[in-house]
Amino acid sequence: MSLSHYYGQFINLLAAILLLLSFAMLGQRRILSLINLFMAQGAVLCASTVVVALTTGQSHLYWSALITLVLKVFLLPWILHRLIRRLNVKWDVETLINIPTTMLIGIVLVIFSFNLALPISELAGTVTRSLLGIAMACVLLAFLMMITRSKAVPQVIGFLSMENGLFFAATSATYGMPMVVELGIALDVLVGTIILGVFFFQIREKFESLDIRHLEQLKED
Amino acid sequence: MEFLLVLGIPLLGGIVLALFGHRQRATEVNIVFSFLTFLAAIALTKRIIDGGPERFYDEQFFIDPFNVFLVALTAFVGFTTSVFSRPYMRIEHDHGRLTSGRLRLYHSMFQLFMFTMLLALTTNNMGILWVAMEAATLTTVLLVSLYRTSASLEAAWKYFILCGVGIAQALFGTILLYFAAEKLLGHGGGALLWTHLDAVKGQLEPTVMSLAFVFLLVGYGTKVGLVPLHNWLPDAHAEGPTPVSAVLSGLLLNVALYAVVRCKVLTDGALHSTLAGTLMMGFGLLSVVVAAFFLSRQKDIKRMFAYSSVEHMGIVTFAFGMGGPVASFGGLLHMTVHSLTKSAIFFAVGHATQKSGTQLMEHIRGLLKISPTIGWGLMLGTLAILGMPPFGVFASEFLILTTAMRQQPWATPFLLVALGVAFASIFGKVQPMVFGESSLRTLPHKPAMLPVFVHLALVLMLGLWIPPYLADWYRQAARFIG
Amino acid sequence: MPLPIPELFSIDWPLSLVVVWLLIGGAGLLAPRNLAFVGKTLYPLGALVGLALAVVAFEALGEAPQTRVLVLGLPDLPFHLRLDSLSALFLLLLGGTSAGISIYAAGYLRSGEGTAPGLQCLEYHLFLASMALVLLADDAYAFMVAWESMAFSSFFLVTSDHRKPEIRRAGYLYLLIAHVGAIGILLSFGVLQSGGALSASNGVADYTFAHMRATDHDAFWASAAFGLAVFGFGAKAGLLPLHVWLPEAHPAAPSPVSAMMSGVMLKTAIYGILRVSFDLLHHPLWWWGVLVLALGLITALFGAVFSAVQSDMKRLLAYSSIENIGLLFVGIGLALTFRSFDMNTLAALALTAVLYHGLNHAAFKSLLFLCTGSVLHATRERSLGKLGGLIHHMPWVAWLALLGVLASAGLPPLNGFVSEWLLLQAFLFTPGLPHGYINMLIPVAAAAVALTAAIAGYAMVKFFGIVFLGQPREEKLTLAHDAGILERVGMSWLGILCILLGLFPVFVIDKLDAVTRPLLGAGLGEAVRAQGWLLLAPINADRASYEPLVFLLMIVAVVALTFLIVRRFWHGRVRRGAPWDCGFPLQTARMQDTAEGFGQPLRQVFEPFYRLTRELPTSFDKLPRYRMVVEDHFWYWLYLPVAHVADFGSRMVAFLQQGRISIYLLFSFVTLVVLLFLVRG
Amino acid sequence: MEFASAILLQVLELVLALLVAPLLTGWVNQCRAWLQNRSAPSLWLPYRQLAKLFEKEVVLAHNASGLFRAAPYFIFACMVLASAIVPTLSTDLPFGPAADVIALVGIFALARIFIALAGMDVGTSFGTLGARREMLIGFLAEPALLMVFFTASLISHSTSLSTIVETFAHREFAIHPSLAFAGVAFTMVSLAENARVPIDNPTTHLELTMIHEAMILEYSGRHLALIEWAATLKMYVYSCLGLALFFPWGIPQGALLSNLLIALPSLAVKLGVGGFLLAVIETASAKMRIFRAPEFLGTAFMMAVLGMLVHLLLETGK
Repeated sequence: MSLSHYYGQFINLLAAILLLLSFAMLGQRRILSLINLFMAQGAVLCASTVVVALTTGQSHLYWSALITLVLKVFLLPWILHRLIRRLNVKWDVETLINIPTTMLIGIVLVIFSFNLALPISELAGTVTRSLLGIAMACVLLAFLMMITRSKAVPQVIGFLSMENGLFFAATSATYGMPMVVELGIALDVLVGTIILGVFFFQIREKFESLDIRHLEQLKED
Repeated sequence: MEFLLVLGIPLLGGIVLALFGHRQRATEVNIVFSFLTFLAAIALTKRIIDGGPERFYDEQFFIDPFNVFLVALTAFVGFTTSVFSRPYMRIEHDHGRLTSGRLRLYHSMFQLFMFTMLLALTTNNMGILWVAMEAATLTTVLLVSLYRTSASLEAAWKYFILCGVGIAQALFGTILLYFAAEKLLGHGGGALLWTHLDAVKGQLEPTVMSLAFVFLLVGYGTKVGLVPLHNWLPDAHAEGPTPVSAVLSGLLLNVALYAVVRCKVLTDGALHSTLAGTLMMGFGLLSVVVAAFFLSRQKDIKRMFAYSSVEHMGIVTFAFGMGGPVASFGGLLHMTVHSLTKSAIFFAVGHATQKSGTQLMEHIRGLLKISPTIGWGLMLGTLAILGMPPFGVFASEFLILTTAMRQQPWATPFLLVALGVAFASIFGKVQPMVFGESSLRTLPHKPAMLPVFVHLALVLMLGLWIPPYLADWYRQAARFIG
Repeated sequence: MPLPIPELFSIDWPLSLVVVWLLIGGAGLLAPRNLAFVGKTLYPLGALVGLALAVVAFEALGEAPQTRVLVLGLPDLPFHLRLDSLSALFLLLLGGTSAGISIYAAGYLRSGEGTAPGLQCLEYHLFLASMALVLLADDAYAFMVAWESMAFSSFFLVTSDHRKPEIRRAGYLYLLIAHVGAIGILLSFGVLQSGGALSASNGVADYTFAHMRATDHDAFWASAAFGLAVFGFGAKAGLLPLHVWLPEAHPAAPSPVSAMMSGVMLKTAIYGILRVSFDLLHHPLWWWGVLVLALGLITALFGAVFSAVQSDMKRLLAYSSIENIGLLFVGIGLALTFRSFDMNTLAALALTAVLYHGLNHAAFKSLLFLCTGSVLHATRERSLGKLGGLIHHMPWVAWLALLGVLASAGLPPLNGFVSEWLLLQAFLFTPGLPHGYINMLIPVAAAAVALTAAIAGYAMVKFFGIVFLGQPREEKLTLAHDAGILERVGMSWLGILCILLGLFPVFVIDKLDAVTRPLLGAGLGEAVRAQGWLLLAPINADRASYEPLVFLLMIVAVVALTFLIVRRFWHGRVRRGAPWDCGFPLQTARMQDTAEGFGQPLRQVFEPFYRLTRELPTSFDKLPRYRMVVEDHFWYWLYLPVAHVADFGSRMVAFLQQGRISIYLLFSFVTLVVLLFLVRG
Repeated sequence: MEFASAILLQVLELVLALLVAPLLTGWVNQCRAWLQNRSAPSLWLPYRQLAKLFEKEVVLAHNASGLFRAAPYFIFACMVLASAIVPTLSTDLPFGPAADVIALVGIFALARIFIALAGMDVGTSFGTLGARREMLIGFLAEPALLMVFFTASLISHSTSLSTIVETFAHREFAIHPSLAFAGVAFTMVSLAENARVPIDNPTTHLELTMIHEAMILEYSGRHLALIEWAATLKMYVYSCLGLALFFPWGIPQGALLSNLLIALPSLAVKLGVGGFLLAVIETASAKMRIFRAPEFLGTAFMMAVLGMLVHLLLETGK
């Protein structure tokens, strides 16, 4: 049993935690907790990147880990915290579908994505065997969360959580994308979040609420 | 050198205008930058005409027959749009709908948007392609909400979220692509280079590739505006400033479709089946039919033409899905003429809405009387987009429809119905706007109708005569699109 | 070195004449508001070009087909042009008719009505040029380009006076149906060029007609191509149930344009259907013929029945055009049926009737539309109920209209009769068909044709009698003036054509032989030539014969003789007096029979054909009012349901766009999941 | 020689038609009077009437146009032409090829249209009313007549009257049930076309249901004379047509003057009997309401079509 075997198990553990966090977010009603969960996800992501970097010895993955740490564990949660404080957002989150149903759908999704990823996992001979399935599940769960939330901030957190899933896929499942791509992705996420922040203020200014149900005027009648 | 300029000028323009875009002369500066970009694109095109396809900077960028004309087209429409936006934005400013600060935002973002699109077109790296596409979304989100009305904010929000989520799927697809490629091309930068991927596409793992393609199709397809992923499109087109609608419809959709087609080529090579093509045909057909039925409900003129863009993107997607040299040729031609025509229409629409002070079609009447050039521009543009020969849109629809009749006869009734419904809807609404009496006064300012007629003249030319090198590119591109 | 001048029958001539037309049109833009320049220079020039086109087309009849390839077009598909006898015949029709109409238009043009004259000149000549190109085109793309250019240039002409909502509506309907029909034609070409072989063509598309001719089609795909062609060309021709645009667009257009559309444009659709079914497709199936025949019959009967009850003179003529188109389709159906049983001589007889009737209809219907134009200018009135007695104020127009009316009613010795005569002769041969039911049903169809012709006569009497005879129904009509000199020239030209076509059928049929022979391998030329130029006997003299010239001379002789004898033996005294008033001296001109009144017996007989809305006054009405609206059932049976279905569809798709972003995300999500599910393993 | 005698026969036939036509009308009137127990007018009354009308001056309405004045000559010419085509004395007529049965229907239609237009010309209520009704009768009678001819043409494989008569009279004798239908249809059409009871009443001038007389109400003098003469000619032509189609025996083939010895007496007998039968029909039936006329003629039309179908079913041997 080599060290890499433990690394592999460790990554699998991290992946499981990631999935768990995704579920937790799906079931979470409070915004602050959501942000915290998101932060935790970022931390797990960072850890998994570091482990992969250790396993494979690819130095640029350390940079990725660093970016993740800065961006997803510190910067984005900080921005989000600031936002909800500045905007005085209500703490409770309303969902469009009730939580147990959502969870049930979530479980189906996880099974579905494992099923999808199964043939692929068999192809990959590395430590990252089943990670793709988990990453996909994370993405789909985040997607589900976006669908079920009726306020802007949780939706955005869902969006960012989806990015986390993607990032996890990018780093862990494939041992990291080329650096330039990762930098680009990071930049986009950052700019996106800033723009979102701008938006929140504008929406808030116009509608005096961040409830996206106000944003249903443009439609076919 | 030319290549560097093509990407560098708009980037520089974005920065410069971010600093000085609020000045009085910023509109002209915008034109100058766009013009320079256009010149650079011309030079690049000339170089390609003379020397054939090229790769730049360690193969990170490449120009091949498929993207060269899109680069030229993008630069050209960008330039004409900037010409159009000069009087348009001036008037918006004079009417107090925009402040100088927002004009600065507009100009800067316009240039950056051009940059991202040119980047997306020229990059050889599928990852960078994704980055550029995402950046294109980000730059335009703020343009859509430029007026800061509640409607425009809503549109921008939807645009941002839906395209953001969509593009995230595309990223997942890209990761899967990388996952499949790294086994063959090794770990590192080369594994995402399209040219390298293309070289080994036959050996890519089919299971992974099919999943990857689904994610990529859903992802980039959202930006193309394929039904049922199109929901952001009409809102964003209708609520943003008209020059933005013009470039969104005329350019962004093309670029997104370009990305889809690049992915399709790889998938086809890996799968040895028609899966990708079938999916694209399905989406294309659905888009054509659904969009056609949407058209008849529209009250807002820009919204209507936005749905028309969905319809036309559906046609192109269908064509590429069908494949074969003729259909792909038709698809490429349709991309070109659709951008030219649709942007021309939006220019005309922009002036028309400014003249009548509303986007509601029932209040726009008698354009021919208020301003014959706007009226004729809108009328001819509409006829062109509806596939009236001798405009180029007809040429491409001709190729696509006849090929469909040969290869996929089951699809033709749908196309027939959709085209008929689209014609009835759009023409029935445009005709009373152009014709008839109007109580409106003639406004003092002169519209910039030159871009409209230049575009329409080009479309007319493409319907009757396609320059040999362009035809050659189309043919070559059609060959590898398959 | 002198320029080599091509032979008169060369394809270069029509081609250059088309270019000249385009140039004339372009010249109109130089001075769009200069009426004198446009009217007195450009239109007469256009008429000359038309005449020249007629001459070169006439020369080209019977010559070997010639082809040209232009630089224009798609990269692998430059415009192919071809001049064969079929094209030449229709070019002759176009040139000859347009010469008269253009000269008329030169005099008809007035300023201040809608589109500027120069722009109208461009549209008009573009219309002419595109029709010529339709006839010359030898590949699907060139054909479609010309075809649709024809549609939209005529659309702009129709909507010249676009300030009026009903004209806009008419134009809209017209262009919509034209466009949908064009898509049908396009798809038909799509089938033709592939020959139904889905994979065999290995991706190489060849859209030339030469390729289509060379391709073999199995029965299913040939039928598909034929069906689509009938749909597409039928939409243009006004075949039931796609006819609804016709009675709207013709009245809306300026009269020379109505004349052009009715006289020539409808014939391009006939040309198209002939081209597809006799040239591009090799062997028709028998049921194609029966189908076309049935459609044609219904159309003809419908058109006739409706034209008799119209109260707008141009609508009346428009419905009459529908009727004539129906007759043309009847002939085509007959020719197809004969052809499918390889009875080529009889097919040639039916086809000759079709071609002949095409020429005739172009002449007399254009003439009639031009007459309505003059009436419209003189009186500003289109409604039959407000006209009357114009023969006293505009004798030129009236007598020329009488000529057109007689020709249109299919009366000997004018041209309309000859072609109907040929058609009926063709019917009399159907018992020879080796098919048990058709040969019995088709003579019954002959009865319907006869009925149609008779009703057409009714409508024509109504048209002429109400407009030109009787007393003026309105005061202002007494101020009406006759047509100007240019208008007279144009109308007289068409009138002379009507007479010549009627009196010299042998020459015409001899020329038509050149058209039918390449298509069917048979013609009537030899048979008619054998009898000499006086006697028309298409098969043999025992079977059937007709001598229009003798016919005319006999009538003229009897009239002259009678006149002389009466004068010689009795006297020529005339006393003018008031007409007999039935003992009721308060009669006014308004008490004459109205247009509605004249149509009333027919309305009663054919009641199920119409959708009638009637408002009768009661005896207590302060302002008694009688109102009568005759509508087309097809609106309610076909068009409105289609519109409702479309509306329903759009209501359904609206559910896709309800504004809620979560739902949008759900769409995206479901799409993703479904697709993943589909591609999974 | 043959040709010369053919020309002579043709002229003879024409002259005979012109002269005998009023007599036929007179004969019918006389028979009718007998049948109705009235004292009959003179057989020569129609001639006297024509002579009287030619003498009288023409009174024209103020707004009568040239068409109004030309129409009588034209109508008369049409009827003369028709009578020149129908074989009465010989089947070999020089004018025969000028018009076949379809053209003959065309001639009748031409005359009808002129008389209808003339009726509308002055613009009185009666004239237009008559014209309208005339056209109503016409559009149903014409196709019916054409279908009668078609039945005959299908049997004889020709639309030329001469050939038809030759086939019926001189080729092998065959019974054609279809001709029975055609004969009934033809009789009905003839009644309508010649303004006879039950469709129209030729003896009245002022009745709300009249057709022919209403149209020509404004005519007087020589114009009226020509129209009346044309009307008698029309009846003569119809009678001869009926005789030629259904009782063709006695019409000789070839243009020999000696044939007249058979032709003239047989024609006289046939016309006499025919005229009498017409009178019988007119006496036995009552005048119909004008809107029953389409039904009557529709029946005729159906009968004619039925005749054609019967021929195709029973007589073509399929």
